[in-house]
Amino acid sequence: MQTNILKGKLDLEKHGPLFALVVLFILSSIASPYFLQTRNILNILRQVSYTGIIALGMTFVIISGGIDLSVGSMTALIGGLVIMALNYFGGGIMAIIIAILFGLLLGMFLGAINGLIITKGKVAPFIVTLGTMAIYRSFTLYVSNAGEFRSTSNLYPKLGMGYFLGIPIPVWLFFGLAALFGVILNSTRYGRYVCAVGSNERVARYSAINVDRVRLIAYIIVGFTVAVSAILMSSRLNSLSSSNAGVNYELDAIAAVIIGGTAMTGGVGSMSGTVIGAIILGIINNMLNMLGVSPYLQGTVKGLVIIGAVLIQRKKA
Amino acid sequence: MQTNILKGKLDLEKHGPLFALVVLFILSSIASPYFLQTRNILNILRQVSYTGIIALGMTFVIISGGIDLSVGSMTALIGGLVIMALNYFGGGIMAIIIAILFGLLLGMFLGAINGLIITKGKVAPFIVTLGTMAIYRSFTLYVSNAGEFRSTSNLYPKLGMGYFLGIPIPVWLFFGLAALFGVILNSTRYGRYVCAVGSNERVARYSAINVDRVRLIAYIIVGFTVAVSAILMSSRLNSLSSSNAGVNYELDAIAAVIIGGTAMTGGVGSMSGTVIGAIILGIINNMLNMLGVSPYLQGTVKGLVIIGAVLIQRKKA
Amino acid sequence: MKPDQVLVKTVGISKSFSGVTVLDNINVEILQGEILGIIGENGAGKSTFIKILNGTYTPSEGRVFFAGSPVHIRDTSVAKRLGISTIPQEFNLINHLSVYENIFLGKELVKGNRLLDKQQMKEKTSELLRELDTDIPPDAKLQDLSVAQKQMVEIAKAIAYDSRLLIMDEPTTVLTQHEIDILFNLMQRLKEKGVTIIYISHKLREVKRICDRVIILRDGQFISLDPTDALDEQEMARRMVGRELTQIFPPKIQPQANAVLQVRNLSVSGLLHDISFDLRKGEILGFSGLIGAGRTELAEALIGIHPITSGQIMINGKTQVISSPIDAVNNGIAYLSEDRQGTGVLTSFDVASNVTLVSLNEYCKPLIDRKKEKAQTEEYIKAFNIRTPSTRTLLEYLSGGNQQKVSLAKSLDPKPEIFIIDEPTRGIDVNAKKEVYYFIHELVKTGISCILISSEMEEILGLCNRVVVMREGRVTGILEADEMSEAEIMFYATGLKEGA
Amino acid sequence: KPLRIGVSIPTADHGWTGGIVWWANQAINDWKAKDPDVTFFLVTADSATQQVDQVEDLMVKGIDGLVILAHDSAPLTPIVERVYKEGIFVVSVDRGLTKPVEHVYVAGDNPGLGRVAAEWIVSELNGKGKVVVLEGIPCVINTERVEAFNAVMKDYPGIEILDSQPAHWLTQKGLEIMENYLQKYKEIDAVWAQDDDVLKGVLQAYKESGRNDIKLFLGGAGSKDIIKMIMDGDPLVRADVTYPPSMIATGISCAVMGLRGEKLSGFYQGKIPSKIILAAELITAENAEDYYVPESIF
Ligand SMILES: Nc1ncnc2c1ncn2[C@@H]1O[C@H](COP(=O)(O)OP(=O)(O)OP(=O)(O)O)[C@@H](O)[C@H]1O
Ligand SMILES: Nc1ncnc2c1ncn2[C@@H]1O[C@H](COP(=O)(O)OP(=O)(O)OP(=O)(O)O)[C@@H](O)[C@H]1O
Ligand SMILES: [Mg+2]
Ligand SMILES: [Mg+2]
Repeated sequence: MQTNILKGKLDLEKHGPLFALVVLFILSSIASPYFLQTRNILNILRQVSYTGIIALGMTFVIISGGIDLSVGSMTALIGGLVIMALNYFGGGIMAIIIAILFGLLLGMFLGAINGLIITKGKVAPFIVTLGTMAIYRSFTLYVSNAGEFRSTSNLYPKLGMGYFLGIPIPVWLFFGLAALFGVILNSTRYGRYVCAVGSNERVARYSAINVDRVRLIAYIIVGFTVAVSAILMSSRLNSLSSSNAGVNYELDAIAAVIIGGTAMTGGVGSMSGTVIGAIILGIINNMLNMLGVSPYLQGTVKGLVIIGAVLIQRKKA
Repeated sequence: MQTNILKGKLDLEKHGPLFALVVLFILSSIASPYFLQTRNILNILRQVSYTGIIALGMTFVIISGGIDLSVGSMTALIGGLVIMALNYFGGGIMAIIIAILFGLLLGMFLGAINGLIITKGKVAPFIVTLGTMAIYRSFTLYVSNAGEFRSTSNLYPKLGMGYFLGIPIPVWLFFGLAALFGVILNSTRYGRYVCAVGSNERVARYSAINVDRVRLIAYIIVGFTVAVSAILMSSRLNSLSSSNAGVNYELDAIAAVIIGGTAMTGGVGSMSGTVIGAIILGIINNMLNMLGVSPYLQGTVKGLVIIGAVLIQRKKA
Repeated sequence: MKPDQVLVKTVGISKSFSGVTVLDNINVEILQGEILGIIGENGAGKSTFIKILNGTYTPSEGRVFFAGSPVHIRDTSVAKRLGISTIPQEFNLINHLSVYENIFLGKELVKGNRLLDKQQMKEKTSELLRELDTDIPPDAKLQDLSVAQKQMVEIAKAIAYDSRLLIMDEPTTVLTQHEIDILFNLMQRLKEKGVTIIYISHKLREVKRICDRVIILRDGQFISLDPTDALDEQEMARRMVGRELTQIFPPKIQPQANAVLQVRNLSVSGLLHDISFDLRKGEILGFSGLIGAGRTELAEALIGIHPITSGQIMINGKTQVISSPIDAVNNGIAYLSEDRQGTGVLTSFDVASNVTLVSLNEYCKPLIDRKKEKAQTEEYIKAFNIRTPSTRTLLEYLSGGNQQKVSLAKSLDPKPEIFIIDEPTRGIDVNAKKEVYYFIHELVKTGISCILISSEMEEILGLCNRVVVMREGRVTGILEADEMSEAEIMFYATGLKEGA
Repeated sequence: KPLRIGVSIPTADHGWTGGIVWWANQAINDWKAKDPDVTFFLVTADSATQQVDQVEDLMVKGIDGLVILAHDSAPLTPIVERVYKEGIFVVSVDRGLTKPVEHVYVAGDNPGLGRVAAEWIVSELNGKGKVVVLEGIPCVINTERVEAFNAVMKDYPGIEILDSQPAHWLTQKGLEIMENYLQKYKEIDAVWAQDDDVLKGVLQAYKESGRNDIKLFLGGAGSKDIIKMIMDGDPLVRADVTYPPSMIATGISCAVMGLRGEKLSGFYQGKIPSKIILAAELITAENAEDYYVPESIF
């Protein structure tokens, strides 16, 4: 019996974010006639997929007890350099493939820089990524002279704007990566170690887990997801602004992770939660536009819904 | 003997931030002939005192295991409403006193809102203050129509611009509050409790500490410091922009706290460290201008120095 | 495998922390397939010694030979590869993970496709736990387990691994006789399979019973290594402390007739059912029971950690609502937690700050009076013989037993009227135990009343005026002094007898 | 015939964008009063990507016209192109798009702002003096202004530009940088702050320093406080260069007029012009009154 009750409690806790999403979904359908249109739903999904993909990587970092504030700047830097690479190689199909590979590697490299300073230098993740946030942005401004990166390829936008079976490509990637990362988190050693490290580093070390490597990999993963997102975004816009691409992505990504039920203190979390968290944020933004809330009061509504979405989970659990 | 060595180690750790400051100070004196001028030093001190005062309050919050992202928006809201109150009461000396009292109370009230949602609602501080960051900013925009708050008082600017014994008033308040808070942190029951709560909440609860109250008070304190800072700033300019006053203050304040040696995970920290952290940030900004570093590369330098300032402490300790 | 083969040999092992030598030139040979006891006072260096063997610390000097060849046990993963596993003194378990995830942490079973084989891990966990005769579900979250259950998980974790050397650092401090018997059976079986076991304990009777040979350490020095047959408990204690030990239990004092604490029909949903008892002034009231009997829960309900669903608590005849430890302290109730690092002390605080944490009000005027704090702490350091370099040393640098003494001092400092002590002598040495018993004796002499929760039958019989026996969250019997015996208590504890 | 018009602008993140929001609302209210058949949807975005999302949302609502002040040119171009191709009437304001996918383009004159500012400073200093510059956020607009400014200055060897630092269009930042300038340079003749918000901080720093060597201060954009100072005959702030946030209101009018097929009075063409560049006008004591809108927030 005890186990049952424990399980019952656990399930509710697990489904808290879903519950919040359902409530928001119902409210939105009532509030706006446009909300349930297929096109609108697809819009929302596509809109959330950029920060959503980053949030997936961020989930690993946060569960491992870290944080990454540099993802926004990293998005701009990677997106910009991918466009430069693309233009350099001529903009054809091969150029696109090379540029994408380059972008993904670059993302993992930038993530690894964060991870190495954090683990080898033993500096708090907040400080390291606050620093690299400034550094990555500054590089971006420098290479572009604070201007825009413009791709000359006609093919490149197909990727970010394209559809497959009626669903936008970014959405496929978002859900695909979420499924993959969900398996990694729940059913592989690495996933288990991430939770262990985030929950109690000392014990993890004692259990002969290579704590530094686990954390380093988490930052590499988030670098990878940033690269995916940067590629999708730069391809969708076929350009990228050096000064404001990716600004505040870190807040959106972290908010999605936490609304999704991952603990800020590390140790526990879920990928499905992060997906739901990202969608909740997307619906909020969509509804603010759809309902024409006064620009001055949008912040209030958004803030209230974010806090409310987490409060509702607590009350249920 | 062990005690001595243990103490020795502790002291080095404690003095890590100071060491970083000294290094930076020496480098700056060499790099720029203007750096050591009294006037420049006073400028730096005054410039850092606004976010520095907030960082003092933030130190309590972070030691208690929390975080407050709303301080920037709160600065704008309080500063704006203080100016409105001032204008309403006529701008005389009595009006100023009333407006200041009102501002301080408002700050504690806004801090208490954060604290109550966090403790009673059991929502992660990151989410709550991310939410109120949006809400407080939105209120500010709403009351001002996204414009500027302008004081009509001729007396009010005296406060923010004034000097006492050749030292600007904000600097006095910064150091005064730092001293006061240092005593509270090190030598009062409350200070001890803040560390206990941040270090292990369960142990604190079992030790008959009112954990919720301790955390709530920390948010009220940071609200108070935000109010002090907002009053000083609005008084100096005799006006306040609703849209960009206080933007990114949270990052500066948190960075100051952490560069000062307080652990992001809570439990340990010091006020003198925070003061030093704030000054380090101020020197960085000052030197970037003094040396005329390219605008595009300022971010790189700043990021490197922030990370370096913390790295240097680790190496020494 | 020859029984007399040497598995581990240490040559000149020394360890110092910040210049202080805590382990000095240890040369021992540990034989294949023996159970080797290590005993010594708190802070003697027992844990430090085994932490060198399992890679937590590297020795300042000296070398370790394993199975004949020199090894450099740089970290825990090297130890793991050599086949060394440890049941540590403090829990090394992850609260957010489930039981089976903890047991297989760092050695997960994977399927052909490299995904975790959860099914098999759960099955193996059930098997292991069945072998230990405990029925913890493999899926349960660790944070929902009691301290004793965690200890069983820790044991299962260590034996899940086919190790050649199994180190146990005080595994039985929170276990009752029943579990101890199970554990000893298991150790015997492992020994037969050729596993070498190092067993650290302050319970000399157990050491005598299970160990083949015993090492005695004092102040980091090697004192002796003898077959246990050659030593009796008195001799062990004498060598540990370096002098003769007198009578360990103080004489019992007759309590006064009036009850300071009356508990009536107290229930906590899912944990406690209909509990009633009286605590008289100046009494030491024992609480006995098996693992999971709910004694700790009862104590936690009394200090307001668990919300009471029905029933009343009366203090000095008046009904009181206690909904948090703050209310408890205000009503003169103090609690010594059995979970030292989980709820007892702050390891990142220094000794003095821990001691005064609950009673801090007494030291404020309004600033904290550090002199007074220091003076008071030094009194406890003297009274309990706490080994610490200073009152300002962080607790994480103290040995387990000394942390326990600090924890005791911390709960005592508010000068309670009712003192609930949960496993007070957990991990403290014989000599210190005696000091603690006499201290409690002095307390009750001044009219303080004690509830003593203990899994050590001797302690209950030797100290208590009466004993309450619990089973599955209920009181099954309350025994008066003349009815108290080990057998009688076990009857009630196992449910063979019932009714107060 | 009912009209549905979407208006997409950046969030009020500094004084000038605050002015944009205010003027957008102003124009919407004016048109609502004049023409009850027009419905407006106003959205504000923090970033280019958010703005793209919002334009998508507007399309779901089915709009006839879109007035957009793009956060950035290139990133918004693909989505506006989609809007344009769906036959929606597009008015792009201020920041141009990288392709001609709008029906009407209304903009301020960024290079003009730099040029007019430079010319005025040169003439006031008689071609000789030391100038410090406080730039905006490092971005395209800023670069256009600063480059035009420098291009003029190149022709006057007597003018020395001592320093040029980004003040991010923030008052507080302007204050700090000016403090540092005052520290660093013992002699300054003129300050170009590019933006009136920044100028306020600059003036504060100067006032606090107690120095009296600087002969003139020039901001930009034409905020009402600075215009007021000019009107009141401030000795140091004698001019300003417009970059009017009211351009968004003009853009909204263009959308309504374009969709309704109205033409401009005085124009002989059948349609409103497809490109409108609002001159960077120099405000001085003589004409300041014409530019002063006390109820505006900027
Ligand atoms: N990390 C450390 N830093 C400094 N001193 C330490 C550290 N760990 C242990 N010590 C000191 O080393 C000595 C031996 O500690 P150890 O834990 O080995 O004792 P023990 O014999 O296991 O005692 P107990 O029976 O209380 O568990 C103690 O005096 C302790 O204070
Ligand atoms: N946090 C918890 N949540 C749910 N059930 C719990 C929790 N802690 C303990 N329990 C359950 O409560 C019962 C009693 O716990 P516990 O083993 O601590 O009793 P005890 O008599 O103090 O035992 P011990 O002598 O080992 O200390 C057990 O069935 C245990 O599983
Ligand atoms: Mg020990
Ligand atoms: Mg117990």
